[in-house]
Amino acid sequence: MGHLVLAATVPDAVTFAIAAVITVTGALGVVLSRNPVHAALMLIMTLFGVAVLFVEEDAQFLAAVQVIVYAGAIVVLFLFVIMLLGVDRLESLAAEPMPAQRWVALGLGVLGLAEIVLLSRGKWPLGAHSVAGTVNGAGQQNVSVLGKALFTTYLLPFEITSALLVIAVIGAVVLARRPRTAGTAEIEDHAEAEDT
Amino acid sequence: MSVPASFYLTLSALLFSIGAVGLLIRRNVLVMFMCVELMLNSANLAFITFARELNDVGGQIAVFFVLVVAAAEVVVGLGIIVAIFRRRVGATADDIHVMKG
Amino acid sequence: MGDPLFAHGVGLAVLIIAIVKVVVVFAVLMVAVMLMIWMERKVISDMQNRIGPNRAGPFGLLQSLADGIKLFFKEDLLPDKADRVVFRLAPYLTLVPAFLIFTIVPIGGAVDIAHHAFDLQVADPPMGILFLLALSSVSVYGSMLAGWSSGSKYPLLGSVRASAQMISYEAAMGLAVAAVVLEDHTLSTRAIVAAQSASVLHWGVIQTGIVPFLIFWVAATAELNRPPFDLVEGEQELVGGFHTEYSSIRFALFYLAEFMNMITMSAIMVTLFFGGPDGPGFHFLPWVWPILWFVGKTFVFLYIYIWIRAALPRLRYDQLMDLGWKRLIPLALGWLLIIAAFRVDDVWGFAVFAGCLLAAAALGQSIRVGQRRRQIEAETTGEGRAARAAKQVQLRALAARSEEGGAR
Amino acid sequence: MIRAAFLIPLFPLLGYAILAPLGRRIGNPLAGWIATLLVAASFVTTIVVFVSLAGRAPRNRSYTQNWWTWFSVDRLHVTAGILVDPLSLTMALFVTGVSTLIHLYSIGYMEHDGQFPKFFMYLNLFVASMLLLVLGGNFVMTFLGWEGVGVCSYFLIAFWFDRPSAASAGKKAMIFNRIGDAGFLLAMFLIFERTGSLQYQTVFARLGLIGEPSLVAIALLLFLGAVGKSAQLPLYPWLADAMEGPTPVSALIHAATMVTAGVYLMCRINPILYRAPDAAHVVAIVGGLTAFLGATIACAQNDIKKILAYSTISQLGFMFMAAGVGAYVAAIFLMLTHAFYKALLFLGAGSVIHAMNDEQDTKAMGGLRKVMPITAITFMIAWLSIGGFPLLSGFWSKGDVLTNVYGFSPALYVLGALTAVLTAYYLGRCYMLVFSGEARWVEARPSGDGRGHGRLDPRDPSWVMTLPLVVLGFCSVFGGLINLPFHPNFVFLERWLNPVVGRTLFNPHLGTGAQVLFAVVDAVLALAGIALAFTLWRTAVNRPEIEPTFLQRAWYIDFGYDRLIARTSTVMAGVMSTVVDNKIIDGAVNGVASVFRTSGGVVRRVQTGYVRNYALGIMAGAVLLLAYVLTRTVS
Repeated sequence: MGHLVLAATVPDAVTFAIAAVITVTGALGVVLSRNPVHAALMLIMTLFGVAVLFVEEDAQFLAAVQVIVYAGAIVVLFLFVIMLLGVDRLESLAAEPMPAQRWVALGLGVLGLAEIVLLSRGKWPLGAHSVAGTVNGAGQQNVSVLGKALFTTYLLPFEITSALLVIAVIGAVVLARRPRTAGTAEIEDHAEAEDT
Repeated sequence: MSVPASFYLTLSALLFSIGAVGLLIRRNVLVMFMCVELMLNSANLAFITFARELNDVGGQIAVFFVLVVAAAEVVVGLGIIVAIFRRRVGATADDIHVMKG
Repeated sequence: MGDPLFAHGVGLAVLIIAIVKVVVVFAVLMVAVMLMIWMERKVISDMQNRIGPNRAGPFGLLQSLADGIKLFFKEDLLPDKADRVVFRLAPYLTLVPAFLIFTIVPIGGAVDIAHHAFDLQVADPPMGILFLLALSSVSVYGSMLAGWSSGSKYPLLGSVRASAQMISYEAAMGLAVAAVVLEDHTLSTRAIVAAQSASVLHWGVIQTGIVPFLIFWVAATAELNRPPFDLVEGEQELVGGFHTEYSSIRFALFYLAEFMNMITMSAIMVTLFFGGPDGPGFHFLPWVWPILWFVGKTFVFLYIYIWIRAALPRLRYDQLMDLGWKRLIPLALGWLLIIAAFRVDDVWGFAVFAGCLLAAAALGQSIRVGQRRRQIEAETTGEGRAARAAKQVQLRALAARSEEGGAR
Repeated sequence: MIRAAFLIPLFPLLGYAILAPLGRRIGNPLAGWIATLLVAASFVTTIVVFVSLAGRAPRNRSYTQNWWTWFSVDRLHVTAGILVDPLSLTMALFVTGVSTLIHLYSIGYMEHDGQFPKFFMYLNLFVASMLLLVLGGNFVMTFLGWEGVGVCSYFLIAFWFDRPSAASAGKKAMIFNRIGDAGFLLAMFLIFERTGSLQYQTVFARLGLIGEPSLVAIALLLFLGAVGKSAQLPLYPWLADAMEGPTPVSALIHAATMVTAGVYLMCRINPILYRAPDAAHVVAIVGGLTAFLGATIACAQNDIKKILAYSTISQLGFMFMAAGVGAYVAAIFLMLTHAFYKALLFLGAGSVIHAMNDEQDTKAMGGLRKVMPITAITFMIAWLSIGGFPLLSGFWSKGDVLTNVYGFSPALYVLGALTAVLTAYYLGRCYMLVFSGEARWVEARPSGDGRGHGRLDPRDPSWVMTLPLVVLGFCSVFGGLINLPFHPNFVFLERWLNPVVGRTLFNPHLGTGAQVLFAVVDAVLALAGIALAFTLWRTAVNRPEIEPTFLQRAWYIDFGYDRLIARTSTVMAGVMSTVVDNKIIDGAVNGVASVFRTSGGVVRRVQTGYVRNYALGIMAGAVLLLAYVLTRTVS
């Protein structure tokens, strides 16, 4: 591996730089674009940047899952809702009903950023390990390492997440369902007719 | 060991701050939601970085669970948003302040 | 493991080879698309007992090229209400994933050029199959944003349909792919192909017991918005679907992407279920035979797609959703469980098989009950009420008439 | 067989448990019979236990039965259990016996009452409590019974709670008892503090650990409890008012249960009194004064039950006097005989009241001897007995007390002797007014008067009511036989109780001649009282000169209490409610409320309802937390 490290440094650095720029640009785009659909697109950009960074950090499986789940499902859902509700009109960023909010928010954001950056420079006790095991087993693929940890050590949390997902699905169905009571049905129909 | 971990962490911090500020200054509920996703992603990035730094797959596991929870959260959150805005026009968070003191 | 190209670090030659691979694959794909369009028109014409394109070039072979040139020089229309950036972006968002998916398809074996051994495959990422799933889920955006950005009603409806359809069938597709992964123990496409190479009996379609293949096929067809799942562009309802407002070169890009996607999906099916470039080889030009086999198998699927388009009518939207959610996903899930159980133990396998049968029966019953309830609800609330009101009017009229008669 | 002792309190408790939920459904006569039979079963059990205890050698006549650990806190371990010894068993014996008769009588007496089952439910609980009190193996068990008796007395005195006088009489009983209970509780605390136990036997074994001042304090505090429960000076007025309850209740309270509890307690703690003679003297003096006071008041009362009530107070004073001078056997002996003739008197009075349609004024009676012969005869027996007519039970028991008191203090003896004369006198007056002379009730209650009563037709009641009268009359006549003086072989009761009280018993050691002399004196005193009553009241109805107002008003003591305590308390309560409660407490509460309201009004603005503001708060918190972490790590 000796010479490989040196050889791989430049491409890695270049990849990181590009991905970082994409990520940050996307994030700023989410915050600054006036149209929610554009914001969603910018979010996808960020997600891809993060996925690339995941690959850079030997988390290929999570990179793929990131794209599948986030880009493929979550943002699609966002877009769906935007289109369904017809809320894709522009939001005026200049007008702010709560004047202090924006400046305090910006101040807090900069302050928090500065703090985290300072903290990331600090020396951290990086010796603590979880019970999960190592990322780079001898000749093992990322997905098998992850899978083993997930289905042995973290079996119970994993099962609980399945329950969580079921609950979420049921909750979403209940929330999104139109109430089918005799009284409101007519009103709703009426409202629908007006909408379209 | 190519790019130092502090770079990743700084990027993560930047992402988090942008997300947080976005959450605070945007009024569109959906965009606010997206900003929450940004923050989650920054946390994920930090997790992965530490996982690599410590050679510990626990960080990746955490990210996995964050992804699952994020999916569930978005599903329910969007359900709520749809339920609320079925009766209203705009998607502005400031319109919903019935619960004020 | 991995492409032997990168085994000795990344040099200039390696970089050049990689770029050349990309360019070659792209060029081949473009040509294949052109031919594919021509073939579709020709085959369908034959099936419908007409001649089809026959003017440009021999047998009309250059018809597609001519169409392309024509489209390229047409006026580029941009609707007034459109979202300019997204409107321009959308066609590329459909095209790029289609091409990218193809990059993970192993076209042939390894070759050796200028002392650089490399695989006949643009890239072999360790998460190859997940890459496929990721990109196929991303490909939703193209049609979705195209419809939305047009700022027009029909394209929007078409795009919402398209994205709903794609999301619905993605789950079934992923589960079908998972069956293959379960059998072959790997996510890399090359390794999957290698695992199937021993004999025909090791092909995925037989190893996984044909059902995942069928599911994948149906799901892929739906993902492609090919007939009989082409509701996105149901002309009667939606004019031209999400690309109604598109014209000239952007429209061409959509068209290109659709056919490229078709080729890509056929190639993926070949890779996953039919051993990819696997087949009997000969000593004469050994690297050619796998390519030939691969192309031949892919061609069969392409032909079948055209055939289906000519043969089958379009589904209704609710039928589409029912098929996706109530048939394919439970079936794929159950089959995956059964395969997994058989990998553990035969006893477990049969037990799970029985359990899945029971679950299927329960599911079918619950679906039936739900349908009946909805029917009753509809009768009592909507149509039923109207019918009753009409009847009452009739009765009242009758009574009035009889009164009149009595008065007379 | 002695192990069946736990059944003694259990039977009446069972009756309560049955009647409480089901009484109304069981209905009128049956509920009474169930209650009566259960108490009778308890009586039979007591006899059985008595026989087996008597079969033991005198030294071993003590049996402790621990049921379970009631509660256990640090050093304090209280067991639920009973102590069966001659003293407690004697008490149990007459409690169950007399209670059985009263139960039986009540079936007839309460016949027409709408709350018949409830009455028997209370009676059963009353008896059960009394038995727990008597048999309790430690102070806490006794206290449990003590409180149970108190509560039941409240229920029963205020049984006809729709009458304001009954309701207030119940409250009065409760309040006076509470004062005594406080003394009992404090005594228990002190005992536990000094000996580390509340078990009778343990405590008595460790008395050496306690200094005399503490012993005196304990004894006096317990005596305070006894004063409350047994209606001695100064806590006696409740007993007179307790006549508001149904007459069988009065009989039960006066004869068998409740008021005797105090005397029992004094006898129970005889080792303590023995070591604290100052306290014992207080007991004796208070007893003597109460006896005299009660007797004088009884001389001027007109209400038949009031006469009997003050008579009880007076007799209880005798018992305390005996206990105070260390003559515990005499106290118990008097208590026993008193239980017989006082129960008889009350039941007889009840019969009269019943026959007179709830008329209680003796001045409105007279001449009932002819129409109610059994009642009249038994009442007369009781009168003669309590008055100390020679050879009747009261003669022996009262003589015993007086003999012992004389050995202790001749002054107290004179007081006692005077009281004895008065006792024979005022009950004679009562008898004369009720049973002899002219029948004043015919003209006093003409038909169709305002009260809606018809012409009275008094006669002896049914057998369920007369049977107890006869039985009790028999007992009143021959009850003295259990402890005749003159010869050591005759003193059954004394020998029986010897294991419990023997070592602390005061014994004047009189020769037979002196005893005979005392007996003669007693007989003379009794006959004098009887003769006085006979001559003064045989024909007369009103003699204001010997019925002075201050006696009729009971020395104005109750009146004084009312003025001194009740009125001042009311005034103080008024001050409290207007000044302290309205201004200070309400002010504090309202002040706190207004502080929160004001601060809430200010803080309320933080809750804007805007999600983004809340998010801003969270963010600020996160930044602060990070800053804290930063100060901890970067150095």
